[in-house]
Amino acid sequence: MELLIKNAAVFDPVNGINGDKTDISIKDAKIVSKVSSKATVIDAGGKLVMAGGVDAHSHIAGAKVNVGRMMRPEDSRSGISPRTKITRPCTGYTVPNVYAMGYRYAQMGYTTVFEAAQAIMKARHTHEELEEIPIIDKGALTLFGSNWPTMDFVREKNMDKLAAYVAWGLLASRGFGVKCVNPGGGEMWGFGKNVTGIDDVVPGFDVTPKEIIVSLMKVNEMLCLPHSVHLHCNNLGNPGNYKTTLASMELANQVKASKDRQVMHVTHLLFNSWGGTNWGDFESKADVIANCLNNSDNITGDMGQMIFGSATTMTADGPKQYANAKLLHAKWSNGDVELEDASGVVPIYYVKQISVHAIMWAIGLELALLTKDPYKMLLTTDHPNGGPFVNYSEVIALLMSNKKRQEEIKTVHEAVHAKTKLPGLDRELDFNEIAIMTRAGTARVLGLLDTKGHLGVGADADISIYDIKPDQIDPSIEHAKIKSAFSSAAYTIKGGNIVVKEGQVTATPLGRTYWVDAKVPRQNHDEMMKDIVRKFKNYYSIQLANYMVQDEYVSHPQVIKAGAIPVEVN
Amino acid sequence: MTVITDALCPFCGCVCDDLTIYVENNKITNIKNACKLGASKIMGHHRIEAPMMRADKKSGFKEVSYEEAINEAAQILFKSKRPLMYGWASALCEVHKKGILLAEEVGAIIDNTATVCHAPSTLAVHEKGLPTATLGQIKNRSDIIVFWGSNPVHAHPRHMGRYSVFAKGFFQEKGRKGRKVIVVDVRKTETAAMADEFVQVQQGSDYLVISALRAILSGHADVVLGSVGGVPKEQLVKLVDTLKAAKFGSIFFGMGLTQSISRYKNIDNAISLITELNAFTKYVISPMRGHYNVTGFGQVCSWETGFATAVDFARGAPYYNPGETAANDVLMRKETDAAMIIAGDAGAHFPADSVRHLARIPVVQIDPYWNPTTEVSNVVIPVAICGVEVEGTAYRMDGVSLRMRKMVEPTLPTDVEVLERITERVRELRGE
Amino acid sequence: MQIVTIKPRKEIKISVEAENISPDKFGGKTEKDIQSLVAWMGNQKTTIGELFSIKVEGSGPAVDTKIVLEGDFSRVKRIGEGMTTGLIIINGNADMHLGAKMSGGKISVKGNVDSWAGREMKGGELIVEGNAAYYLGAGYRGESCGMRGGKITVMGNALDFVGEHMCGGEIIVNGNTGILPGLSNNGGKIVIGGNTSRPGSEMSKGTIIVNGKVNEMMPVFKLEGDEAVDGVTYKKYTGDIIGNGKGLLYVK
Amino acid sequence: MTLNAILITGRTINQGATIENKTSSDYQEATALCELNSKDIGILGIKPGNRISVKTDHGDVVVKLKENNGNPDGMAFIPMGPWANAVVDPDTKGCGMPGFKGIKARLDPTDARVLPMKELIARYK
Repeated sequence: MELLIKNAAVFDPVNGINGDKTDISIKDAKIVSKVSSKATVIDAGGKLVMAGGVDAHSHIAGAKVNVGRMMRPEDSRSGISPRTKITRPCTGYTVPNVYAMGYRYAQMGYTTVFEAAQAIMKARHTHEELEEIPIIDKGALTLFGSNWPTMDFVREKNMDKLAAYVAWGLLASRGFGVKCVNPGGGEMWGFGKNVTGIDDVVPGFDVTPKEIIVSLMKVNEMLCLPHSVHLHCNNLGNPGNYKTTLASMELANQVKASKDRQVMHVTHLLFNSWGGTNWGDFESKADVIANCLNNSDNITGDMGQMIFGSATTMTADGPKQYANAKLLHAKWSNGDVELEDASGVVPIYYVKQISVHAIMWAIGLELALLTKDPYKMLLTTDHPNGGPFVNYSEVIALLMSNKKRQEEIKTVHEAVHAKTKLPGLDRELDFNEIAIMTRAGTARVLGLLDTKGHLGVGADADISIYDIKPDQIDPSIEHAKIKSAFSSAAYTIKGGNIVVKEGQVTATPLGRTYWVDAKVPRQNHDEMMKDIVRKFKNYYSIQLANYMVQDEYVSHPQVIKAGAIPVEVN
Repeated sequence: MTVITDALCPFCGCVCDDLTIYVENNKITNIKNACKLGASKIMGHHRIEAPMMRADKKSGFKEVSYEEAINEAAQILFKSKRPLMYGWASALCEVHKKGILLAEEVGAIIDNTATVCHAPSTLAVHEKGLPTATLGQIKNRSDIIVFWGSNPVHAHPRHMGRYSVFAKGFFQEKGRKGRKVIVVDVRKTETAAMADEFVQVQQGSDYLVISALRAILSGHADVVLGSVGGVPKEQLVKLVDTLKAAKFGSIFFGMGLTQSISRYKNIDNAISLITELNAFTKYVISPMRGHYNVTGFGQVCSWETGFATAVDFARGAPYYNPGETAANDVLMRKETDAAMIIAGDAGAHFPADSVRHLARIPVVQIDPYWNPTTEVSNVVIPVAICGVEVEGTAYRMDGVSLRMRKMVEPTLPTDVEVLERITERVRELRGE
Repeated sequence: MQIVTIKPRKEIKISVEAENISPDKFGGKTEKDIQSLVAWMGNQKTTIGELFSIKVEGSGPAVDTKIVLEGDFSRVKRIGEGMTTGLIIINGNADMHLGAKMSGGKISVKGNVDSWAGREMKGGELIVEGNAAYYLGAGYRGESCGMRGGKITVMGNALDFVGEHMCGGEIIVNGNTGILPGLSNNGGKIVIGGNTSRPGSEMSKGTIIVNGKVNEMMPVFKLEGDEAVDGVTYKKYTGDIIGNGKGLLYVK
Repeated sequence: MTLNAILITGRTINQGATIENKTSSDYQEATALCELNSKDIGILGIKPGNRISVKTDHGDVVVKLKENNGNPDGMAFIPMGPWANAVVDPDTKGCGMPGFKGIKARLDPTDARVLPMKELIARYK
């Protein structure tokens, strides 16, 4: 199948195209240099064209998301649309059903999304849901931060066995990267406790979060994985936690990246850039965190932007969720996973007139505006913790228009003036920078730049066309038009197929599931497996033979090879 | 002879996965590690051999081809204005996905056996959430275990050995000796007989007893006057102190709470008790799910339709409201004009009024075994046995997803094949 | 003034969803317009005209529209859903979700109503001369707020969960109710003429007055003493004390 | 002599072991029975193994008497199945779950036979 997109106002930061009119040739799911005359032509008519959106952190599939659905029939009934000839029925707003996940991302021009966290023991469930999410390519980050094997090998300072365990864990869970959530805290939540900082010792395992973070970074680079360690810092959601975040980011200097990307990605920084000591003196420290990012070249982050209205917080940070539920008098689900991690799900409603919420909202935007290089601050809402992903266009419009920000600031609690720097920030991001934060940057952070996030020859033919002419619009003034254009793509093309036209889904092919097959020396694997076999014999409640995700659960795999190479430890 | 190790049991919510199955020329000859329930199902029983049909319920069945039976099933569902598709719990998740698609196509209500089992627990989760953990967390850490309105000796025979009371774990090396077991029930069951403490409550008073415990826990013992639900106040106060002293407490609950007066509020109250106990120490609560894959239907139905049970597709989009859209709701109102009963036995497990209505409408049964539902069916389509002859996904009572093994080759079509062919036929009837 | 009389053409056994039977949808409409409004019977999409005979007298906006339902509507759901104004008179029974989410206008029922009558009501008035079933004036599954305003009066009895998750408004049941009236009450007022059981569990605000007998009191209320309300002396309780509830429970 | 009791229904190991074999006599043996404690059996004036009729507002059924001294006074237990469900409360109380526990029942000795499964269900046709 051949396709030719003409007269496209292309923003492709990776290939240095900054809005100039170009043609894009597509043949059999790939971008090529030219096509035959038989190609179907789409005349973009000068409209904005970018690579398909890439989302590096979104809770779209697995046990947590499904607990959210079971807890919130009131959410499921709020986003219902009946089935059509092409689409299955859709439900939900903060926790959509699997079909709505695929359709709604595609309608926004997104074509690749990564589930933010899966425990290995529950990965089969994650993949069952990924298998039913239509259109988008996808993958899942596997939790390692509180796993008993991780902590044992970190204590033994045995990086070979830890690297073997991470490689095996990615195979067992068909995972894409290493996720580290409130390291050590998941284990302590097993008895209702938590770590308070990166130097606390985890009882029964005699390791600290610092050692866990550094060790996981080392083995991540030893294995030359496409993505870096994806870190959810300790102390999330507590006033004054910016100090823990800074101390955690410091650790990035202890390991050198094995590829041309960051060595640490710190996720949903909105929840980890908090100053003050309590809810009374709570304030933003986004500037300090942004400054740290600006001064380092081996760390990236993502916003976790908050959207006012209904949201559902879900995270492996079990202790945080218990505290949240108690604070909010909200319904609370908890999901400890034996030998691996914790999790919690709590609905929340963000209100403009609540000072803490208004400050949180401002922190997310400050992070994006104060971090100079957009490659270092990806656009996410930590869906659905900050808010549902369908609101990305709201975030884009806010970042591109100070006028919109000032209008919004008038409607929120005035604490944003005293407790954040947002009102004084007049930076307005352009289409190029937005393309970095939503495509190029995310693909680079994930280590997928060879095929994703850009429109050069050889890239996957994932393309989105938006109904705005970049040279005839002033995003600062016409921010409403920016918002509506980015919320509903004129065209979304996935793997060379037109899947969305004028915001309507026209085709629902199944995307591929990315996972990483990392090879380690045989004897390291065998040595590590001795420990794993013992743990299954004594402590797991299922047999080892029934633990690993089978092939039947990844029907369209995209396997990325990786493997152990010696890494410089400075 | 082939030997299958680490095989999974397709009977109850424990889904024990350490069975050894011995097979000789496609026959299971011996099983190791299964309890009486698992062994009975895996060793197998008399099966319906071929599809059969009859026009009226009183006459005998006539053997027919799969083609005829499937066509008749499709006709019944296609013509129906208010079809019910019930059962699912003894089938694999792959079957559930086909069932939900077919329910969408014919505008049916789809509901599973949880409607007479743990559906009230789902309603409780809507109100309070569910603070729980995988069974291994309890095995490794729990020092206080409570069975409330649940009788695992009879319903989940290996639960106490593999996951709770007797299981040895990382922080619980001594197993039974390191644990305090409390049973709360209206009668002294065999499970109560082996407990350290048996709290006997009057039938139907669980809601009041739980509220009393919560009042005492929150420092308001003064409002609890005299005994509650037949339990003296002193015993309640002592019980709260015992619970608070745990390092990791876990409460397992069953039909004693879900089927008694106050229904889902019994569980939602127990969940609040657990949440409030977490202010003192670590506590989790976990439902003792009956069928090996009733949990699986709730998971698949939630990610596909946004709701876990009782989903009404009449208007082309999922509508959920137990009390209005659950199987016995519509049967009691005599609204259903056709039903498909698959991998579940409404004839045996529904109240008489519901079965009486099933006896008056066209019923399609898809099941390996002859049972009371067969007695009220018009079209009967026998299928292979999930988890024995067909491999696929099931979800354990604690929500852990597992893949069931194929132990022997099937001799009959699978649920998936039958449902796919019915769906195709419905589309043909609709002229697609 | 516009009067619309509507009557089932034949007995309805499979429940009909008729949220379009509402002054807001009939006001200012011709008979033909009304007949073409959508209704559902089970999974069959049909029209009001197919299922019901319609007679329209006079014309006028929704506020001046009176709909009179003759015959048996006990299998017709969601009548008056979301109505903001106007009047519905039901001379027989009505099925579930009568007047759900109504914010104005009035519904008066001679017979009985099924469950969820007045669900998530914001305003307006619902009067039932017969009995009500479960979840009278209650919320939807998982919502923290059900009825927020308006008034429901039931002359007969009601069953379990009256006013569940009420945040405002008033419910009066002259007869008995089932168990757990005023469950999770967060600011509504419920008056029960007859007997009830387990009232006010998980109450945080609002008032419940019981003039008959309470078969089972929840062990979560603090007896404050006697107090007269409208000239009648009650035992006054506050609770549910577990969540430091500030609800008021008056029992005769 | 009549005994008024509160009926509950639920699983047993034998009911479970025969659940996929409901046409068998084993299933009937396992589920067409009612457990009472010895004191209540005394009130009925008959012995375990004899037959009793169980009547509720919702139906009637004949089952075999079995002794279980775990039951408190006035509590009857019938294993879940078609015999129990002939007399349970169909009302789903607005939540979808019928009343399988806590049903007022009248128990009387009887000579009537226990209907086998097919005949029991045939009553509904």
